[in-house]
Amino acid sequence: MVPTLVGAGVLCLTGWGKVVSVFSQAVNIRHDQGLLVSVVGETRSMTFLSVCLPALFRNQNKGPVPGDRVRFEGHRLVTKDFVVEFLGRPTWQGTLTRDDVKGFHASKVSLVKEALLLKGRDGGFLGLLCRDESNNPFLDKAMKALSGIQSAPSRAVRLKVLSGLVGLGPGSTPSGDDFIAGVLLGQEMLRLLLSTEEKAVAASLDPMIPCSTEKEALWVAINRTSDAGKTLLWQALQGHFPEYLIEMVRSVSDAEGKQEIVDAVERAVGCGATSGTDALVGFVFCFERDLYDRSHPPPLSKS
Amino acid sequence: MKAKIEEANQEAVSRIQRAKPTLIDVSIAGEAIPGMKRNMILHAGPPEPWERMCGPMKGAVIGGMILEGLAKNRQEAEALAASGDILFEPCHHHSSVGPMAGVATWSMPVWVMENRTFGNRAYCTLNEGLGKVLRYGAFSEEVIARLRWMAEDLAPALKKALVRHGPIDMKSMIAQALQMGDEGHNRNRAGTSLFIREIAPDLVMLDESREKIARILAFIHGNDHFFLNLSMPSCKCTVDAAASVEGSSVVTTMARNGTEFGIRVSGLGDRWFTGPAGMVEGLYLPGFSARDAAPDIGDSVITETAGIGGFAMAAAPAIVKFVGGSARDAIRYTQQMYEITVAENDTYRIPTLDFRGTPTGIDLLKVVETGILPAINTGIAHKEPGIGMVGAGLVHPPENCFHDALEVFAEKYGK
Amino acid sequence: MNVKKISELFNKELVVINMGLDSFADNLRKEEVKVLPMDWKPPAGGDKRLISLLEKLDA
Amino acid sequence: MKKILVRKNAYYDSVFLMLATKALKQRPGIKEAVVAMGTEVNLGLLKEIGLLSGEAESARPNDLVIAIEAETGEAVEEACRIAEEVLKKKSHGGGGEEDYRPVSLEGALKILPEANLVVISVPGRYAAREARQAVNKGLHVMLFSDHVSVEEEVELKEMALERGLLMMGPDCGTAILNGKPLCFANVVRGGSIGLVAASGSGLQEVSCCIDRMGGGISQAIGTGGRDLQDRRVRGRMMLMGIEALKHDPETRVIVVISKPPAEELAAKVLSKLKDTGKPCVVHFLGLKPSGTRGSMRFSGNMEEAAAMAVALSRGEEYRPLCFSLSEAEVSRVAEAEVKRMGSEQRYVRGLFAGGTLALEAMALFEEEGFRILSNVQKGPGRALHSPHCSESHAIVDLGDDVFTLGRPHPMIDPSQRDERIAKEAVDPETALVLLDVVLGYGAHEDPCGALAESVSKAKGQVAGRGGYLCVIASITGTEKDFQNMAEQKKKLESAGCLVMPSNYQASLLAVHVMRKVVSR
Repeated sequence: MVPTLVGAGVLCLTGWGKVVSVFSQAVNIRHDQGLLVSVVGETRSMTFLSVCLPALFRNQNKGPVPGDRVRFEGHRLVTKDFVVEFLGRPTWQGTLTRDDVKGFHASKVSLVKEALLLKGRDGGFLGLLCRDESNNPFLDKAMKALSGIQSAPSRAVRLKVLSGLVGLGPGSTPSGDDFIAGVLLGQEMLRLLLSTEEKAVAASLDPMIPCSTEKEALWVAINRTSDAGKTLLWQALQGHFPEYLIEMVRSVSDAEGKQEIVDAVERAVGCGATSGTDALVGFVFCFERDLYDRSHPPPLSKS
Repeated sequence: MKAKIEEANQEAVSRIQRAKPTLIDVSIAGEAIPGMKRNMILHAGPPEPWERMCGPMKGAVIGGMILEGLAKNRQEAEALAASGDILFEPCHHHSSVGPMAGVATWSMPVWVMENRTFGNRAYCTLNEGLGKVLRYGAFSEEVIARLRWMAEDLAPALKKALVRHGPIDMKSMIAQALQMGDEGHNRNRAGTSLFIREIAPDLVMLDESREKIARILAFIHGNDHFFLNLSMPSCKCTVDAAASVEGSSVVTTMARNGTEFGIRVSGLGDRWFTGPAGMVEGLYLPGFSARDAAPDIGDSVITETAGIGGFAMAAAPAIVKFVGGSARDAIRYTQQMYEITVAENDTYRIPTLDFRGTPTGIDLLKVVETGILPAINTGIAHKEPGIGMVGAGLVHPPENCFHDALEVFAEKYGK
Repeated sequence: MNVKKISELFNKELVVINMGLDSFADNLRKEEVKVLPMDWKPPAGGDKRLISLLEKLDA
Repeated sequence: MKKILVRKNAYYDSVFLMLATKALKQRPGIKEAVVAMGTEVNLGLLKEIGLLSGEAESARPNDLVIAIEAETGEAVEEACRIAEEVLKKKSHGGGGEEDYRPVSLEGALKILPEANLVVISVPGRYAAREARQAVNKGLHVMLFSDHVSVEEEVELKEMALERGLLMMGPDCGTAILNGKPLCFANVVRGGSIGLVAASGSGLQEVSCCIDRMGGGISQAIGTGGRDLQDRRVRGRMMLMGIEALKHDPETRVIVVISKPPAEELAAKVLSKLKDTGKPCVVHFLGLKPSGTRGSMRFSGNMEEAAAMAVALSRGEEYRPLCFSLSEAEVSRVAEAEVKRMGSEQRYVRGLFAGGTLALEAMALFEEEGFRILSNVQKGPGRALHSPHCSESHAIVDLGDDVFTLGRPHPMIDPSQRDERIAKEAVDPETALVLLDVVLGYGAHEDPCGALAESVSKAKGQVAGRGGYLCVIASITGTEKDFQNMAEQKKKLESAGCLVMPSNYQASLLAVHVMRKVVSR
């Protein structure tokens, strides 16, 4: 079978995996290294570790079942029923470019926050923005964990504090992981909005290596969460984000008016159970608490 | 041909089964190790010239020279190492093994292990403990000082105690350790305790100050890996007995020098087949990550070669967390190894597999046929000298050493 | 023509190793046959050269 | 009251997990309900709020942890029951629990040393090698894989012969050993009739007919299609199979099914049968029966082979019988079918999933002087110009490579045949569609469901043109097959399809109808 899109991360994988779950529009394969590769039906569910293969979902009664073995051969993926060839297929990075964010400025963050409070789903970390959700032990724990972050001396320390959230919360991707992914997304945007030499530095780094040494604590921590969470963070730490977040950033950047932002947020919130919400909370959190190192010039001067 | 190979493999494995590793003495490398010279430095893995050595190994070599008084400091040591006046040779070429950098020099104390069935011997230095230690490339004052103390106090005392006690049957001690949750490579807590229990009565009877004895016991007790340097030479003199069996495809050496992973095959004599040393998949100590890791290094993989270590993972569920797995995964690793081995060990047994023998005698042909590579438990060294252990986990040899070995094996024995 | 082994088989319970399609193993289980499904992989990863070497030694 | 459940290696959809949580929290008397992955922090949290206990402490990041606190024990139990239920319903659990699956045959034998048969369905270019290893280890082999070279087949069967082992295949789709159906096979009654067949669907048809007639099977050995056809293979497994049945005390009657082999090979087979000393039935597809020779009977069709065998197994006299209905009945039915057809409707179109069944139908029609075009016929004036497009009287084997290349076999996936039926319905000259349906393991779980739909569609379409489409089918299967014979039959009949008990009878009825069609 021929995919319409191939997440570039999949091309780096070799070895064996096993189908662990099958849904109407996604098949999750657990690579032996503990990363989840998803074969998905729609572009909007793409990630750095997904393959978009609509053909697979046209006929429900055929197709893989949990337990099936899958071989990753870099240029292709082989199951007992079919082969997916990647050669010559368009790849998908899930990275942000300067263009994606040029329309972005500080005032939009507060609009995103408003929209989020309006449309967001509770059960996860939404309460971090508004303290009116009760009976959510995860939330209380997250607040405690984050309380120290303001006083933290350096970004490294702040990220270490964050790493305490890895694996915390409900869902197959614990809320904490989504939240951190959101924070990292915010940082990535700030990086792009910042001075050019920093871009040069970032570009000079091998994409498979964490972009900044301050992220060590997180790299260590990702072994402590579920495969789904690990997979999300593994990508985010390398500057790759799920399509729905990329799409959110683009629409917010391009947005002319408030309504467009509300729509963009609503679309993102629709993703997963609380995943979309928690990621956006992290995103807003990143700007509000300015996790970004203060030594940099303030990035959000209105242009 | 097949029949011949199988016969040869049975012979090789039966030698491994019949081996009786026994601790008979504590001596000095220069006196005990065959072919040892004052200007010779033994290192882990396949042959490796100074220029190519990885950070930790260079550090250990420097430390070794300082310890021997061959050099006063790093600069002198590096100059001397590059001068060509120092002979670098693999431990394996001198019936020896060494963990991590595996550096052994003339005056270092060594365990003397004898295979009572075949009479061959194996040697290994004493374990220094964790943190800043020579085998991880550290050569600071404290490291040298500790090595001096080990040579002056620890080793002589152990030697005397061993004389009082008499030879120690390591095979049954290792077998016991496996019953107690060790696998003899990454977990040696039980073995270390067993050794203390064995030697303590004779140690305390020595005509030495209480403080000295206490420090010795405390030192051993404080280092779960103390037993590793006993299990390694035990395994070394065990598999050496199976080396050079004409027609056998059993792997009798696996070792890494931090740059290359090398294997030797019984039927192919002393020839090394090497490939790039891999990176270890595993858990990192807080504050460290894959970026700090040096490539796979050390002779400790001799344990897997002899059928324990990663092959006995099912015996040590406690350490599966290193490889991010459950107790079931541990069992799975061992079950996989049965597919690439010739026999099941008649002494080393695994409680969780209702005392099935550990997979023993890696068969080159089966490895290539199944594509299953030996599973190796191992520690992870920091890529910079002197920082020490940053984690532990699981690693596999590079496929190509087995492929290359098969080429030669088929060349030699294929009809 | 010696068929002793086949006669033995006819008088024993089938005990099957299934190499390939898992559904065959599942069906046999439904019929209460003792069956072990393999996680079959191409020998030597399908590398023709290596396979030929193994064959050479297999003779 | 508190309780904790742990699901090992659980991979659930988060939305589903959220719903589960809500479902639990809404229950009366529930104080707290946490559904989360067993990560360190989550476990730590559960500990803090005093919900952690027992096995949950050892949970891992990929385990699902459900912690429930309620006022009463009942409430807790109730909640747990619901949780269990919900999770079971949608258990996509990754197979962390399953036993170790060995990679190599040797590894498998270490785990299951008592194994005596290996079923091989790996890609053709590896199949021979694996089969060789199995034989070398003294194991009987069923080789389902095809695309194995004739040279390799000969070598494998030679090896098996030397060691006295079964080498069923390559390309052996079905067998029944010790009453256990292998690969594509039906669940049939045990008994005293032994089969050796070089044809998969042939073996299935005959064994099912035997079952229907109250007889039973001792052993049914497949040889693979080439065994008697290729001069190089020289019927090695056929002869060995016969020998094996000769020595099997359970087997009192032997049935051989195959396409007609070359003369000298046929002679070999017959003499082999002769020296078994057991009553035998021979069916060489498409050959007219030459009656009885000593202990040997020759059947003209597969149902007859079954009937002869059953009679012999009971020591009864075989009474030829071509229809389960009376002659009168048959012609009345045929009459009724033809009456409503349009004048331009004049061709039979056979759409088969089973190759042997197609051949049987073809032979029957040709006996009656119909010239049949087919994708499996060779030679000018016999082969269809395009297998995908019927013309004149045509019988198509949809199991042929041209159709199955890159698509599942029609026995597994009926959709292909549905399309073809629609195509035939468009052709104004189509008078009759003849079908086979094969049940049993390996076959589609509800073959007639889809088929019935497309049949009634087709009939409707033809009726719309003021014509009438006659559809006749047979079902190869038994009551014990998991698809449920009775229901399958009902589905077809409710679509206005005439369902006959065997492929022979279906074909024969078709012949009767077509005779009337052409004699209009």
